Amino acid sequence: MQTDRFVTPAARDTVLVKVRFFATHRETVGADRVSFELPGGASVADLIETLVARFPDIQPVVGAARFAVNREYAAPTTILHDGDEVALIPPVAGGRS
Amino acid sequence: MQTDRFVTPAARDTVLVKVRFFATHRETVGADRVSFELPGGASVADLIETLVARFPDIQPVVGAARFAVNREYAAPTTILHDGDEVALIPPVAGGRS
Amino acid sequence: MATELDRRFQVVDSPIDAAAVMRRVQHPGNGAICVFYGVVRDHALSGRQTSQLHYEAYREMAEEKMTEIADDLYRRWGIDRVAMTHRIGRLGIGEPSVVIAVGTPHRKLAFEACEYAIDRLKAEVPIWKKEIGPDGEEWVE
Amino acid sequence: MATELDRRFQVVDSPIDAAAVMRRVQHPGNGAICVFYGVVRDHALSGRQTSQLHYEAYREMAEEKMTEIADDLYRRWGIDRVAMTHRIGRLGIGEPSVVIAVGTPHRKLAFEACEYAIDRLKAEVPIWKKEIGPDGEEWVE
Repeated sequence: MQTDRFVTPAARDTVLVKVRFFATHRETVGADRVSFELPGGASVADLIETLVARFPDIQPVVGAARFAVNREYAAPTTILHDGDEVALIPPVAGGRS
Repeated sequence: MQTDRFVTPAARDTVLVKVRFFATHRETVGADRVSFELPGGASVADLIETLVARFPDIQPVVGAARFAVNREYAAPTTILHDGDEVALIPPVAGGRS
Repeated sequence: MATELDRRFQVVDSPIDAAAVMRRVQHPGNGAICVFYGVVRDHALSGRQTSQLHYEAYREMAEEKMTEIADDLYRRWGIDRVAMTHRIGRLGIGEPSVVIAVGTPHRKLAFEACEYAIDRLKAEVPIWKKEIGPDGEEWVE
Repeated sequence: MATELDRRFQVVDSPIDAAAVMRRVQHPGNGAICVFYGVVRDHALSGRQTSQLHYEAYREMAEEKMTEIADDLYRRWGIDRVAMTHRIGRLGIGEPSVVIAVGTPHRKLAFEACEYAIDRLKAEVPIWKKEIGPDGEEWVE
Protein backbone atom coordinates (compact mmCIF):
# COMPACT_ATOMS: atom_id res chain seq x y z
CA MET A 1 0.00 0.00 0.00
CA GLN A 2 1.14 3.50 -0.84
CA THR A 3 0.57 4.76 2.69
CA ASP A 4 3.25 2.47 4.10
CA ARG A 5 5.96 4.60 2.58
CA PHE A 6 5.00 7.57 4.70
CA VAL A 7 5.02 5.82 8.06
CA THR A 8 8.24 6.75 9.84
CA PRO A 9 10.48 3.82 10.70
CA ALA A 10 10.46 4.84 14.37
CA ALA A 11 6.69 4.75 14.62
CA ARG A 12 6.38 1.52 12.64
CA ASP A 13 8.96 -0.34 14.72
CA THR A 14 7.85 0.66 18.17
CA VAL A 15 6.78 -2.12 20.50
CA LEU A 16 4.65 -1.65 23.57
CA VAL A 17 5.40 -4.06 26.42
CA LYS A 18 3.88 -4.45 29.85
CA VAL A 19 6.41 -4.91 32.64
CA ARG A 20 5.46 -6.50 35.93
CA PHE A 21 7.24 -6.06 39.26
CA PHE A 22 7.10 -8.25 42.34
CA ALA A 23 8.32 -8.30 45.91
CA THR A 24 11.36 -6.10 46.49
CA HIS A 25 11.17 -4.73 42.91
CA ARG A 26 7.52 -3.79 43.28
CA GLU A 27 8.28 -1.92 46.47
CA THR A 28 11.27 -0.14 44.94
CA VAL A 29 9.43 0.91 41.79
CA GLY A 30 6.26 1.73 43.69
CA ALA A 31 4.05 0.00 41.12
CA ASP A 32 3.25 -3.57 40.16
CA ARG A 33 3.06 -2.93 36.42
CA VAL A 34 4.35 -0.24 34.05
CA SER A 35 4.08 -0.09 30.26
CA PHE A 36 7.10 0.79 28.16
CA GLU A 37 7.39 1.77 24.52
CA LEU A 38 10.64 0.57 23.00
CA PRO A 39 12.22 0.72 19.55
CA GLY A 40 11.51 -2.31 17.38
CA GLY A 41 14.10 -5.04 17.84
CA ALA A 42 14.70 -4.15 21.49
CA SER A 43 15.77 -7.00 23.73
CA VAL A 44 15.05 -7.72 27.38
CA ALA A 45 18.47 -6.20 28.16
CA ASP A 46 17.47 -3.00 26.33
CA LEU A 47 14.28 -2.87 28.36
CA ILE A 48 16.24 -3.20 31.60
CA GLU A 49 18.47 -0.32 30.56
CA THR A 50 15.41 1.86 29.92
CA LEU A 51 13.94 0.70 33.19
CA VAL A 52 17.00 1.61 35.24
CA ALA A 53 17.08 5.03 33.59
CA ARG A 54 13.52 5.62 34.70
CA PHE A 55 13.77 3.96 38.14
CA PRO A 56 17.40 4.35 39.26
CA ASP A 57 16.63 2.84 42.69
CA ILE A 58 16.11 -0.54 41.07
CA GLN A 59 19.70 -0.78 39.86
CA PRO A 60 21.16 -2.44 43.00
CA VAL A 61 18.57 -5.22 42.96
CA VAL A 62 18.00 -5.81 39.27
CA GLY A 63 21.31 -7.64 38.81
CA ALA A 64 20.10 -10.72 40.69
CA ALA A 65 16.77 -10.89 38.83
CA ARG A 66 15.67 -13.38 36.23
CA PHE A 67 13.31 -12.37 33.46
CA ALA A 68 10.16 -13.88 32.09
CA VAL A 69 8.54 -13.06 28.75
CA ASN A 70 4.93 -14.14 28.52
CA ARG A 71 5.35 -16.26 31.66
CA GLU A 72 8.38 -18.21 30.46
CA TYR A 73 11.89 -17.59 31.76
CA ALA A 74 13.83 -15.77 29.03
CA ALA A 75 17.43 -14.74 28.37
CA PRO A 76 18.39 -11.04 28.34
CA THR A 77 19.01 -11.33 24.59
CA THR A 78 15.37 -12.23 23.91
CA ILE A 79 13.82 -9.82 21.36
CA LEU A 80 10.57 -8.25 22.52
CA HIS A 81 7.38 -8.06 20.49
CA ASP A 82 4.42 -5.78 20.70
CA GLY A 83 2.11 -6.82 23.53
CA ASP A 84 4.64 -8.95 25.38
CA GLU A 85 4.35 -9.25 29.14
CA VAL A 86 7.79 -9.01 30.71
CA ALA A 87 8.32 -9.82 34.37
CA LEU A 88 11.29 -9.17 36.59
CA ILE A 89 11.70 -12.19 38.82
CA PRO A 90 13.65 -11.47 42.01
CA PRO A 91 15.44 -14.49 43.49
CA VAL A 92 13.05 -16.96 45.08
CA ALA A 93 14.01 -18.05 48.54
CA GLY A 94 12.74 -21.51 48.87
CA GLY A 95 15.62 -23.47 47.45
CA ARG A 96 17.10 -24.00 50.86
CA SER A 97 14.22 -24.47 53.24
CA MET B 1 15.37 -74.99 102.80
CA GLN B 2 14.84 -78.66 103.53
CA THR B 3 11.67 -78.91 101.39
CA ASP B 4 13.57 -78.09 98.20
CA ARG B 5 15.20 -81.49 98.22
CA PHE B 6 11.91 -83.24 97.76
CA VAL B 7 10.71 -81.28 94.74
CA THR B 8 11.30 -83.40 91.62
CA PRO B 9 13.71 -81.83 89.08
CA ALA B 10 11.07 -82.18 86.37
CA ALA B 11 8.48 -80.20 88.29
CA ARG B 12 10.94 -77.56 89.40
CA ASP B 13 12.30 -76.95 85.92
CA THR B 14 9.07 -76.73 83.98
CA VAL B 15 8.32 -73.41 82.27
CA LEU B 16 4.90 -72.31 81.14
CA VAL B 17 4.86 -70.12 78.03
CA LYS B 18 2.02 -68.50 76.13
CA VAL B 19 2.27 -68.85 72.35
CA ARG B 20 0.45 -66.47 70.01
CA PHE B 21 -0.52 -67.17 66.40
CA PHE B 22 -1.38 -64.71 63.67
CA ALA B 23 -2.67 -64.65 60.11
CA THR B 24 -2.04 -67.90 58.25
CA HIS B 25 -0.69 -69.57 61.43
CA ARG B 26 -3.75 -68.60 63.43
CA GLU B 27 -6.03 -70.05 60.77
CA THR B 28 -3.99 -73.26 60.56
CA VAL B 29 -3.85 -73.82 64.32
CA GLY B 30 -7.44 -72.70 64.80
CA ALA B 31 -6.57 -70.58 67.83
CA ASP B 32 -4.84 -67.29 68.46
CA ARG B 33 -3.09 -68.37 71.65
CA VAL B 34 -2.12 -71.67 73.23
CA SER B 35 -0.14 -72.30 76.43
CA PHE B 36 2.66 -74.84 76.49
CA GLU B 37 4.52 -76.40 79.38
CA LEU B 38 8.12 -77.16 78.48
CA PRO B 39 11.13 -78.61 80.33
CA GLY B 40 13.37 -76.02 81.95
CA GLY B 41 16.08 -74.80 79.60
CA ALA B 42 13.90 -75.26 76.50
CA SER B 43 14.64 -72.94 73.62
CA VAL B 44 12.37 -71.37 71.00
CA ALA B 45 13.44 -74.19 68.65
CA ASP B 46 12.34 -76.79 71.24
CA LEU B 47 9.00 -75.04 71.51
CA ILE B 48 8.55 -75.15 67.74
CA GLU B 49 9.25 -78.89 67.75
CA THR B 50 6.59 -79.41 70.42
CA LEU B 51 4.26 -77.16 68.46
CA VAL B 52 4.64 -79.07 65.22
CA ALA B 53 4.04 -82.35 67.06
CA ARG B 54 0.75 -80.98 68.36
CA PHE B 55 -0.30 -79.09 65.20
CA PRO B 56 1.24 -80.99 62.26
CA ASP B 57 -0.55 -78.75 59.74
CA ILE B 58 1.65 -75.84 60.75
CA GLN B 59 4.84 -77.53 59.57
CA PRO B 60 4.73 -76.28 55.95
CA VAL B 61 4.38 -72.63 57.01
CA VAL B 62 6.45 -72.46 60.17
CA GLY B 63 9.74 -72.52 58.29
CA ALA B 64 9.30 -68.98 56.98
CA ALA B 65 8.28 -67.57 60.35
CA ARG B 66 10.26 -65.32 62.62
CA PHE B 67 9.85 -65.55 66.39
CA ALA B 68 9.31 -62.97 69.08
CA VAL B 69 9.79 -63.45 72.79
CA ASN B 70 8.07 -60.84 74.91
CA ARG B 71 7.49 -58.70 71.83
CA GLU B 72 11.12 -58.64 70.67
CA TYR B 73 12.39 -60.63 67.70
CA ALA B 74 14.40 -63.56 69.04
CA ALA B 75 16.66 -66.28 67.63
CA PRO B 76 15.58 -69.95 67.74
CA THR B 77 18.32 -70.59 70.30
CA THR B 78 16.76 -68.20 72.81
CA ILE B 79 16.07 -69.95 76.13
CA LEU B 80 12.53 -69.57 77.40
CA HIS B 81 11.53 -68.57 80.89
CA ASP B 82 8.38 -69.10 82.86
CA GLY B 83 5.69 -66.66 81.79
CA ASP B 84 7.27 -65.71 78.46
CA GLU B 85 5.02 -64.69 75.61
CA VAL B 86 6.24 -66.28 72.39
CA ALA B 87 4.82 -65.22 69.02
CA LEU B 88 5.17 -66.82 65.64
CA ILE B 89 5.55 -64.04 63.11
CA PRO B 90 4.63 -65.07 59.55
CA PRO B 91 6.36 -63.07 56.82
CA VAL B 92 5.04 -59.52 56.55
CA ALA B 93 4.14 -58.47 53.05
CA GLY B 94 4.74 -54.77 52.98
CA GLY B 95 8.39 -54.69 52.06
CA ARG B 96 7.59 -54.46 48.39
CA SER B 97 4.53 -52.25 48.14
CA MET C 1 -1.60 -43.84 80.23
CA ALA C 2 -3.35 -42.57 77.11
CA THR C 3 -1.48 -39.31 76.84
CA GLU C 4 -1.18 -37.54 73.49
CA LEU C 5 2.40 -38.81 73.33
CA ASP C 6 1.35 -42.45 73.66
CA ARG C 7 -1.14 -41.94 70.87
CA ARG C 8 1.68 -41.13 68.47
CA PHE C 9 2.12 -44.86 67.76
CA GLN C 10 -1.17 -46.59 67.34
CA VAL C 11 -2.91 -49.58 65.89
CA VAL C 12 -6.59 -48.74 65.44
CA ASP C 13 -9.58 -50.67 64.18
CA SER C 14 -11.54 -47.74 62.77
CA PRO C 15 -10.78 -45.30 59.92
CA ILE C 16 -7.58 -43.35 60.49
CA ASP C 17 -8.00 -39.71 61.48
CA ALA C 18 -5.13 -38.34 59.38
CA ALA C 19 -5.64 -34.81 60.67
CA ALA C 20 -5.10 -36.12 64.21
CA VAL C 21 -1.90 -37.91 63.15
CA MET C 22 -0.63 -34.61 61.73
CA ARG C 23 -1.60 -32.67 64.86
CA ARG C 24 0.66 -34.97 66.89
CA VAL C 25 3.72 -33.61 65.04
CA GLN C 26 2.76 -29.93 65.17
CA HIS C 27 5.57 -27.73 66.45
CA PRO C 28 6.49 -24.08 65.86
CA GLY C 29 9.92 -25.22 64.64
CA ASN C 30 8.46 -27.25 61.76
CA GLY C 31 9.22 -25.88 58.31
CA ALA C 32 8.15 -29.10 56.61
CA ILE C 33 5.78 -31.96 57.29
CA CYS C 34 5.86 -35.09 55.16
CA VAL C 35 2.82 -37.33 55.43
CA PHE C 36 2.75 -40.80 53.94
CA TYR C 37 -0.49 -42.69 53.29
CA GLY C 38 -0.46 -46.38 52.48
CA VAL C 39 -3.69 -46.99 50.61
CA VAL C 40 -5.59 -50.11 49.53
CA ARG C 41 -5.33 -50.33 45.78
CA ASP C 42 -7.40 -52.24 43.27
CA HIS C 43 -4.66 -54.55 42.04
CA ALA C 44 -2.70 -56.77 44.35
CA LEU C 45 0.94 -57.80 44.07
CA SER C 46 -0.36 -61.06 42.64
CA GLY C 47 -1.85 -59.11 39.76
CA ARG C 48 -5.30 -60.25 40.78
CA GLN C 49 -8.09 -57.82 41.34
CA THR C 50 -8.67 -56.92 44.95
CA SER C 51 -11.89 -55.65 46.40
CA GLN C 52 -10.94 -55.56 50.08
CA LEU C 53 -7.99 -56.12 52.36
CA HIS C 54 -8.14 -57.56 55.82
CA TYR C 55 -5.33 -56.44 58.16
CA GLU C 56 -4.38 -58.25 61.33
CA ALA C 57 -1.79 -57.12 63.89
CA TYR C 58 0.14 -58.35 66.86
CA ARG C 59 -0.99 -55.11 68.35
CA GLU C 60 1.18 -54.80 71.48
CA MET C 61 4.36 -55.66 69.60
CA ALA C 62 3.38 -53.47 66.64
CA GLU C 63 3.02 -50.42 68.87
CA GLU C 64 6.31 -51.20 70.61
CA LYS C 65 8.07 -51.59 67.24
CA MET C 66 6.69 -48.26 66.01
CA THR C 67 8.03 -46.64 69.16
CA GLU C 68 11.44 -48.23 68.53
CA ILE C 69 11.48 -46.89 64.96
CA ALA C 70 10.68 -43.44 66.30
CA ASP C 71 13.54 -43.78 68.80
CA ASP C 72 15.84 -44.55 65.87
CA LEU C 73 14.66 -41.42 64.04
CA TYR C 74 15.74 -39.48 67.09
CA ARG C 75 19.11 -41.23 67.32
CA ARG C 76 19.88 -40.80 63.61
CA TRP C 77 18.56 -37.32 62.96
CA GLY C 78 17.40 -35.81 66.24
CA ILE C 79 13.83 -35.98 64.97
CA ASP C 80 11.25 -36.18 67.74
CA ARG C 81 8.17 -35.18 65.77
CA VAL C 82 6.85 -38.37 64.24
CA ALA C 83 3.49 -40.12 64.52
CA MET C 84 2.28 -43.38 62.97
CA THR C 85 -1.13 -44.98 62.93
CA HIS C 86 -1.87 -48.34 61.33
CA ARG C 87 -5.40 -49.54 60.84
CA ILE C 88 -6.49 -53.18 61.10
CA GLY C 89 -9.68 -54.98 60.07
CA ARG C 90 -11.39 -54.80 56.69
CA LEU C 91 -10.52 -51.94 54.37
CA GLY C 92 -11.96 -51.06 50.98
CA ILE C 93 -10.12 -49.67 47.98
CA GLY C 94 -8.84 -46.13 48.50
CA GLU C 95 -8.85 -46.37 52.29
CA PRO C 96 -5.58 -45.63 54.12
CA SER C 97 -4.15 -48.57 56.04
CA VAL C 98 -1.26 -46.55 57.48
CA VAL C 99 -0.47 -42.87 57.95
CA ILE C 100 2.95 -41.58 59.02
CA ALA C 101 3.70 -37.90 59.65
CA VAL C 102 7.16 -36.41 60.23
CA GLY C 103 7.82 -32.76 61.05
CA THR C 104 11.26 -31.18 60.63
CA PRO C 105 12.78 -27.72 60.25
CA HIS C 106 13.82 -28.42 56.61
CA ARG C 107 12.15 -30.46 53.93
CA LYS C 108 14.89 -32.84 52.84
CA LEU C 109 14.96 -34.54 56.20
CA ALA C 110 11.17 -34.79 56.38
CA PHE C 111 11.12 -36.90 53.20
CA GLU C 112 14.13 -38.99 54.19
CA ALA C 113 12.88 -39.76 57.70
CA CYS C 114 9.30 -40.45 56.59
CA GLU C 115 10.46 -42.91 53.93
CA TYR C 116 12.82 -44.54 56.42
CA ALA C 117 9.96 -44.90 58.91
CA ILE C 118 7.58 -46.58 56.47
CA ASP C 119 10.32 -48.87 55.13
CA ARG C 120 11.15 -49.98 58.67
CA LEU C 121 7.47 -50.31 59.57
CA LYS C 122 6.77 -52.51 56.56
CA ALA C 123 9.73 -54.77 57.30
CA GLU C 124 9.47 -55.09 61.07
CA VAL C 125 6.07 -54.27 62.41
CA PRO C 126 4.00 -57.45 62.81
CA ILE C 127 0.97 -56.63 60.69
CA TRP C 128 -0.38 -58.94 57.99
CA LYS C 129 -2.77 -58.48 55.17
CA LYS C 130 -5.14 -60.81 53.40
CA GLU C 131 -6.33 -59.97 49.91
CA ILE C 132 -10.01 -60.55 49.38
CA GLY C 133 -11.14 -60.56 45.78
CA PRO C 134 -13.51 -62.24 43.35
CA ASP C 135 -11.14 -65.25 43.15
CA GLY C 136 -10.94 -65.88 46.90
CA GLU C 137 -8.82 -64.88 49.85
CA GLU C 138 -5.09 -65.10 50.42
CA TRP C 139 -2.59 -63.94 53.03
CA VAL C 140 0.08 -61.83 51.35
CA GLU C 141 3.62 -62.86 52.20
CA MET D 1 -12.70 -23.60 32.69
CA ALA D 2 -12.58 -24.31 36.41
CA THR D 3 -12.69 -28.08 36.16
CA GLU D 4 -11.38 -30.27 38.94
CA LEU D 5 -8.33 -30.88 36.77
CA ASP D 6 -7.50 -27.18 36.53
CA ARG D 7 -7.71 -26.89 40.28
CA ARG D 8 -4.82 -29.30 40.65
CA PHE D 9 -2.36 -26.40 40.32
CA GLN D 10 -3.48 -23.43 42.29
CA VAL D 11 -2.36 -20.25 43.95
CA VAL D 12 -4.91 -19.33 46.62
CA ASP D 13 -5.22 -16.46 49.06
CA SER D 14 -7.07 -18.30 51.80
CA PRO D 15 -6.04 -21.26 54.03
CA ILE D 16 -5.18 -24.35 52.02
CA ASP D 17 -7.76 -27.14 52.10
CA ALA D 18 -5.27 -30.02 52.30
CA ALA D 19 -8.03 -32.64 52.17
CA ALA D 20 -9.15 -31.17 48.83
CA VAL D 21 -5.57 -31.29 47.49
CA MET D 22 -5.46 -34.97 48.42
CA ARG D 23 -8.84 -35.67 46.84
CA ARG D 24 -7.47 -34.42 43.52
CA VAL D 25 -5.00 -37.35 43.42
CA GLN D 26 -7.44 -40.07 44.49
CA HIS D 27 -7.39 -43.08 42.20
CA PRO D 28 -8.15 -46.79 42.75
CA GLY D 29 -4.64 -47.62 41.48
CA ASN D 30 -2.95 -45.66 44.29
CA GLY D 31 -1.06 -47.77 46.80
CA ALA D 32 0.75 -44.76 48.23
CA ILE D 33 0.14 -41.05 48.60
CA CYS D 34 2.90 -38.72 49.72
CA VAL D 35 1.80 -35.31 50.92
CA PHE D 36 4.26 -32.50 51.56
CA TYR D 37 3.39 -29.46 53.67
CA GLY D 38 5.62 -26.42 53.68
CA VAL D 39 4.89 -24.68 56.96
CA VAL D 40 5.74 -21.27 58.42
CA ARG D 41 8.22 -21.82 61.19
CA ASP D 42 9.24 -19.63 64.08
CA HIS D 43 12.85 -19.15 63.08
CA ALA D 44 13.82 -17.76 59.73
CA LEU D 45 16.86 -18.64 57.63
CA SER D 46 18.41 -15.44 58.97
CA GLY D 47 18.19 -16.94 62.46
CA ARG D 48 15.85 -14.14 63.49
CA GLN D 49 12.54 -14.81 65.12
CA THR D 50 9.61 -14.71 62.73
CA SER D 51 6.02 -14.06 63.69
CA GLN D 52 4.43 -13.96 60.21
CA LEU D 53 5.32 -14.46 56.59
CA HIS D 54 3.87 -12.59 53.69
CA TYR D 55 3.81 -14.47 50.37
CA GLU D 56 3.45 -12.80 47.00
CA ALA D 57 3.12 -14.57 43.65
CA TYR D 58 3.23 -13.91 39.95
CA ARG D 59 0.08 -15.94 39.96
CA GLU D 60 -0.47 -16.70 36.26
CA MET D 61 3.12 -17.78 35.74
CA ALA D 62 3.18 -19.71 39.03
CA GLU D 63 0.19 -21.81 37.98
CA GLU D 64 1.71 -22.39 34.53
CA LYS D 65 5.03 -23.45 36.10
CA MET D 66 3.27 -25.88 38.45
CA THR D 67 1.53 -27.39 35.43
CA GLU D 68 4.91 -27.73 33.68
CA ILE D 69 6.39 -29.50 36.71
CA ALA D 70 3.45 -31.90 36.68
CA ASP D 71 4.04 -32.52 32.97
CA ASP D 72 7.63 -33.43 33.81
CA LEU D 73 6.43 -35.89 36.46
CA TYR D 74 4.44 -37.57 33.74
CA ARG D 75 7.36 -37.61 31.30
CA ARG D 76 9.84 -38.97 33.85
CA TRP D 77 7.71 -41.46 35.72
CA GLY D 78 4.32 -41.68 34.05
CA ILE D 79 2.78 -40.06 37.13
CA ASP D 80 -0.44 -38.21 36.42
CA ARG D 81 -1.76 -37.98 39.96
CA VAL D 82 -0.24 -34.83 41.42
CA ALA D 83 -1.79 -31.69 42.87
CA MET D 84 -0.15 -28.56 44.25
CA THR D 85 -1.62 -25.57 46.04
CA HIS D 86 0.41 -22.58 47.17
CA ARG D 87 -1.05 -19.96 49.43
CA ILE D 88 -0.21 -16.25 49.26
CA GLY D 89 -0.85 -13.37 51.65
CA ARG D 90 -0.09 -13.29 55.37
CA LEU D 91 0.50 -16.57 57.18
CA GLY D 92 1.13 -17.21 60.86
CA ILE D 93 3.46 -19.79 62.38
CA GLY D 94 2.32 -23.36 61.79
CA GLU D 95 0.19 -22.51 58.76
CA PRO D 96 0.94 -24.38 55.52
CA SER D 97 2.14 -22.20 52.65
CA VAL D 98 2.24 -25.05 50.16
CA VAL D 99 0.75 -28.53 49.94
CA ILE D 100 1.77 -31.08 47.30
CA ALA D 101 0.16 -34.52 46.97
CA VAL D 102 1.40 -37.34 44.73
CA GLY D 103 -0.36 -40.67 44.32
CA THR D 104 1.41 -43.74 42.87
CA PRO D 105 1.01 -47.52 42.87
CA HIS D 106 4.15 -48.01 45.01
CA ARG D 107 5.58 -45.92 47.77
CA LYS D 108 9.16 -45.32 46.64
CA LEU D 109 8.03 -43.30 43.65
CA ALA D 110 5.53 -41.29 45.70
CA PHE D 111 8.37 -39.96 47.88
CA GLU D 112 10.75 -39.40 44.99
CA ALA D 113 8.24 -37.56 42.82
CA CYS D 114 6.85 -35.47 45.67
CA GLU D 115 10.34 -34.33 46.69
CA TYR D 116 11.18 -33.61 43.05
CA ALA D 117 8.01 -31.54 42.72
CA ILE D 118 8.67 -29.37 45.77
CA ASP D 119 12.35 -28.90 44.83
CA ARG D 120 11.32 -27.74 41.36
CA LEU D 121 8.54 -25.57 42.75
CA LYS D 122 10.87 -23.84 45.18
CA ALA D 123 13.45 -23.16 42.48
CA GLU D 124 11.23 -22.12 39.59
CA VAL D 125 7.81 -21.02 40.68
CA PRO D 126 7.73 -17.21 41.05
CA ILE D 127 6.57 -16.84 44.63
CA TRP D 128 8.36 -14.67 47.17
CA LYS D 129 8.23 -14.42 50.91
CA LYS D 130 8.80 -11.60 53.32
CA GLU D 131 9.65 -12.36 56.91
CA ILE D 132 7.83 -10.20 59.40
CA GLY D 133 9.21 -10.28 62.92
CA PRO D 134 9.86 -8.11 65.94
CA ASP D 135 12.95 -6.65 64.22
CA GLY D 136 11.19 -5.57 61.03
CA GLU D 137 10.39 -6.92 57.62
CA GLU D 138 12.60 -8.41 54.93
CA TRP D 139 12.16 -10.16 51.60
CA VAL D 140 13.91 -13.51 51.71
CA GLU D 141 16.21 -14.16 48.77
